[in-house]
Amino acid sequence: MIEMIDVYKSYPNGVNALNGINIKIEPGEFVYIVGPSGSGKTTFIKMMYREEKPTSGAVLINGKDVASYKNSKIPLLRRNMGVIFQDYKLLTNLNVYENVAYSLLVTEETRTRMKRRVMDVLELVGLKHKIRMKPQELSGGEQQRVSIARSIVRNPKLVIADEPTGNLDPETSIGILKLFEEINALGTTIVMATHNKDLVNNFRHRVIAIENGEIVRDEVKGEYGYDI
Amino acid sequence: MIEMIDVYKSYPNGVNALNGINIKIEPGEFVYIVGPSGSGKTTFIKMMYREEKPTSGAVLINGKDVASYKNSKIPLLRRNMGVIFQDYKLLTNLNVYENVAYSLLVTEETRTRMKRRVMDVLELVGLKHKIRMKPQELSGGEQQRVSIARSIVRNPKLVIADEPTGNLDPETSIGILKLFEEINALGTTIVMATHNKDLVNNFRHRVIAIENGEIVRDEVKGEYGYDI
Amino acid sequence: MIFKSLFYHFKESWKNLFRNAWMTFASVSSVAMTLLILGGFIVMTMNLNYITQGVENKVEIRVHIDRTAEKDEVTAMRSKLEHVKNVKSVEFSSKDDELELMRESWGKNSSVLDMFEQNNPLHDVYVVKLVNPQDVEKAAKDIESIDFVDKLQYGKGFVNNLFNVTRIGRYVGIGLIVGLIFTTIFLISNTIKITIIARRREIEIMRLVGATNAFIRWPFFLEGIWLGTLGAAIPIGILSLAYYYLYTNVVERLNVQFLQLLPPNPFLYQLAGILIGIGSIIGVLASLMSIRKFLKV
Amino acid sequence: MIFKSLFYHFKESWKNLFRNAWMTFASVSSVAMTLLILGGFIVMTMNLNYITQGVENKVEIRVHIDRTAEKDEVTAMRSKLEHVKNVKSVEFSSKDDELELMRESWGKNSSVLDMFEQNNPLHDVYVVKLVNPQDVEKAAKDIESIDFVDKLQYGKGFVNNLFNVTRIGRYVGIGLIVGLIFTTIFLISNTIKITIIARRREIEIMRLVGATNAFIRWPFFLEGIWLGTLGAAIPIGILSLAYYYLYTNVVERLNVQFLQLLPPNPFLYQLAGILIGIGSIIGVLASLMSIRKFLKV
Ligand SMILES: Nc1ncnc2c1ncn2[C@@H]1O[C@H](COP(=O)(O)OP(=O)(O)OP(=O)(O)O)[C@@H](O)[C@H]1O
Ligand SMILES: Nc1ncnc2c1ncn2[C@@H]1O[C@H](COP(=O)(O)OP(=O)(O)OP(=O)(O)O)[C@@H](O)[C@H]1O
Ligand SMILES: [Mg+2]
Ligand SMILES: [Mg+2]
Repeated sequence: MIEMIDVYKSYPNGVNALNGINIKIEPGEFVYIVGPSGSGKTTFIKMMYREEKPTSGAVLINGKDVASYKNSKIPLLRRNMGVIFQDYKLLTNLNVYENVAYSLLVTEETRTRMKRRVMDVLELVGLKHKIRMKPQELSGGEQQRVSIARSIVRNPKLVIADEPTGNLDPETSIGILKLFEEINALGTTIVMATHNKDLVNNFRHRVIAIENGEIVRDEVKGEYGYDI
Repeated sequence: MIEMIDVYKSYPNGVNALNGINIKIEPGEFVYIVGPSGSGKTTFIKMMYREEKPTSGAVLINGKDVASYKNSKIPLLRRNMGVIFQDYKLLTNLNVYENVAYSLLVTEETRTRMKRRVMDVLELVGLKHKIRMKPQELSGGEQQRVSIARSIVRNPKLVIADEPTGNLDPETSIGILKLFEEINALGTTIVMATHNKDLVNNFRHRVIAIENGEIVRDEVKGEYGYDI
Repeated sequence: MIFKSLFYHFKESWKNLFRNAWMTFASVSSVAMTLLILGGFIVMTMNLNYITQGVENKVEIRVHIDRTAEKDEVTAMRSKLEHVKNVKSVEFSSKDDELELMRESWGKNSSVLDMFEQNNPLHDVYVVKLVNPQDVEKAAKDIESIDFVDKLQYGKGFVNNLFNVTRIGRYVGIGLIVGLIFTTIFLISNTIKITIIARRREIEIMRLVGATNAFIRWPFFLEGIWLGTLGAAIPIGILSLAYYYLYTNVVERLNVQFLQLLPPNPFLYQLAGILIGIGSIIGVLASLMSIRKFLKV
Repeated sequence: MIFKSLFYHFKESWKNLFRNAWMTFASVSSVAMTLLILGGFIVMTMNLNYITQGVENKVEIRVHIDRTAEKDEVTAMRSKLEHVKNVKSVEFSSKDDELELMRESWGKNSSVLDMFEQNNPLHDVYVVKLVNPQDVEKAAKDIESIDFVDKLQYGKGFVNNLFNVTRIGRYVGIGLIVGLIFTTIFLISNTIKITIIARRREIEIMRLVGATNAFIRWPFFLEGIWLGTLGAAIPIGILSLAYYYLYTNVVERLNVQFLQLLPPNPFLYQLAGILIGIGSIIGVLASLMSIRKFLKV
């Protein structure tokens, strides 16, 4: 599903965020990306949905190099995945319902099916009672859950989650992780960057550790690792 | 130092975020605020620096009701505290150094002392090498650390931290917590809302648990509690 | 595919006007102000032009016919006049007609003219109108050489000066209108651009969750139309009312001979068309152009 | 306390112009455009006013003195003329002076006048100027009744019409300038307000980290000044160059008798003052007014 070949990424300010990444993630896998703050996890993730292009190397999604996508075709790439951004990226003009529904609107879903689906995922993340509120009226964790709901509403084949539980209490975090495991069991690939040691250690999956833009560890059913 | 008497807070949209809070925090204390997502922790914190006014009840900081502050005097209240916001609130126009220095500038600190102090705190959070970068060029955790640096640069008597480690790896989180303990040892009061069970359980301090806007637990040297 | 969600875009663009209420107010009022200036200027220039034409058409050479001329000589004179270059029309006005005219223009004092009833001291006159009134001097020279011309009456130097001024005025007016149109376009698009730049984050997020450029553009496109038309409606209203009032009341009272305004009926509709056109087209172009740079994330 | 960080604010406000480069460009160019229109209009109206005054001052009644008048009768006539209401000045012009004048105005054809050298057929003339040229008709009537007045020369109906038009024109011009100034103020403040609203988050954060309102205001205050003055500098440059060119070249060539422009020297400086004043004051007011609503967090 995802393949990176010799991927390097330097930002315009000279930071080398990725230094030769080679990785292959098969369809249906559940992968944690771990590593210290600033090690390149978010950059790694941005490669997949083509927010950033690699400086060199190739990023293949379903066998197709994302760098080869024309600007106008990028949305089509992104429609096949659901992304939970580290900073949520909610539309402040829209309320909770509309934020989640927007993902379906862009694919021209019919209205009735859309409504049911949006209410379902909002129920899953426990926000069904707040559909009329704007993001600014939500707590940090609630915003994060809207972002999670939006990422899964399209039933994507790939969910990319960047620190999806940073503002959630352990109980809710576990709920979200179980949700991910459920959709993973239905065949969805999950790539999740996280600092949450408890989650990684209690729900064992493949663990890829990045440090200074390099993969330093790649374990099936791994542990969080960084013990202190 | 901080006293809340029968504090209620209803947001304009009808949400009752705080339902009768009574609490007293003495100078020099270290207090964790815990509780599920959306329980009212951030609202509780916003009361202290007067981003929100209580709907009823009194919030006393150093014996003075914050609601009584005239609009033009609020900045003076805020200068005596350092706040780490859940969403960082960095100035996107300014670079890392300037963001931290801004807190000192507003108090008309002299330039040379300012420079030394800013570099010192940036060193403490491990960002000395990124002083020229804009917030947008930083990883999530790096932004959070800039926000932490800004909150302590003024040597405030009170540090209020809202989920300060949500985007930090465990090692960095522990570093930040040790930093807080150090300045707490020097007499600074620390109030920290957090979901980080490991931190709360390993660095024991007073724990106040909030659920549905009410205080359900208040323990000296408490535990995170919510076991699953 | 696009039409399926057209209703959504429609609703969305309309909602956005209220969501960003202050921005909307600022844009619409700026558009309205600039179009008001432009519209006012168009009204002024077109009317000045009309007035000038009126004055030009009033330019006539009154050819006094020598009293000694016989009837057939007078007739011959007419055909000679008609053959002078630049002459548009020649009309005969007998000395009795002339007396009548004088009587009219003297109004209530005209009774003193009664004594001339029997012995009219005036001349018969040929009233000559010109194709190109600005060349009155040349035509006059040609006419003077015709037999039995007693005297010519027309506004000499002053008319000339007036023509010079109106010619300059016309060029300046056209120049200013063209300049103003560009300025208006620039100002409107600037305002709309700024409001959209303020929403760049929004556009970036839309791209990131898989919206195509076309899908993102639609609400902005429609918003541009609303802003433009709303902004045009205000000056159209103001200008129409003001012009109608001016036309029906003020001008009549002032009673200045050659101050005649364009009749409101086709004119105000044309004006409305121009302003709505500029407003909405620019609104649309400005919003499309300014979101373009955010559509590459 | 404020002055300690004045240098910081200075630097900061200047940096902000570059940080928000696009917004700066949009604001400055909008300010420039509106001030260009306003400035152009001021130039036009003030010159039209000047020209009109010129025309008005040229209004004179030429009183032809009866050839039979004796020397002392002519002298007596002068004092009578001077006592007529509304008369500003009376000047004598002998028939030889008149011939000379005629010679001048005929230019190269003036040699035909040589035959009059010995036997001048013209009249001596009193040239009467009026305090209030618009009441020329009334003064003429009064003068006609004086002894030894042979004939009066002055532009009758046309002058009257011209005065009506210029009077209206002057009111309209002043009205338009006042209107334009308000429009300009409105447009400029709108533009600056939008750019600041786009930065509301920034202002809120500043308040949250303990900046006083005064501290926050300073950079915005200075930014307003920069935007205003930069925006004014451009139209001042354009208008000055254009006006100077017009004044020195075009007008001379056109050689239209009564088209005289205000001399650039004090005029352009006054214009620059007005534009910079409006630009910067409005820039400042607009930024201060628009941050006010964000200063209550
Ligand atoms: N847009 C950008 N421009 C320039 N540099 C950037 C940008 N984004 C990230 N960086 C730099 O690239 C490096 C990797 O950043 P990245 O966001 O990938 O880290 P991360 O592993 O996600 O960290 P965290 O756990 O704190 O979110 C960091 O040093 C950061 O400063
Ligand atoms: N500005 C606001 N306007 C309206 N409602 C709000 C606002 N801020 C918070 N709320 C509501 O108040 C309740 C408490 O929110 P608060 O942010 O205090 O929760 P929290 O304990 O900080 O949660 P988290 O752990 O997710 O950050 C939530 O139900 C939220 O929806
Ligand atoms: Mg990251
Ligand atoms: Mg919170």
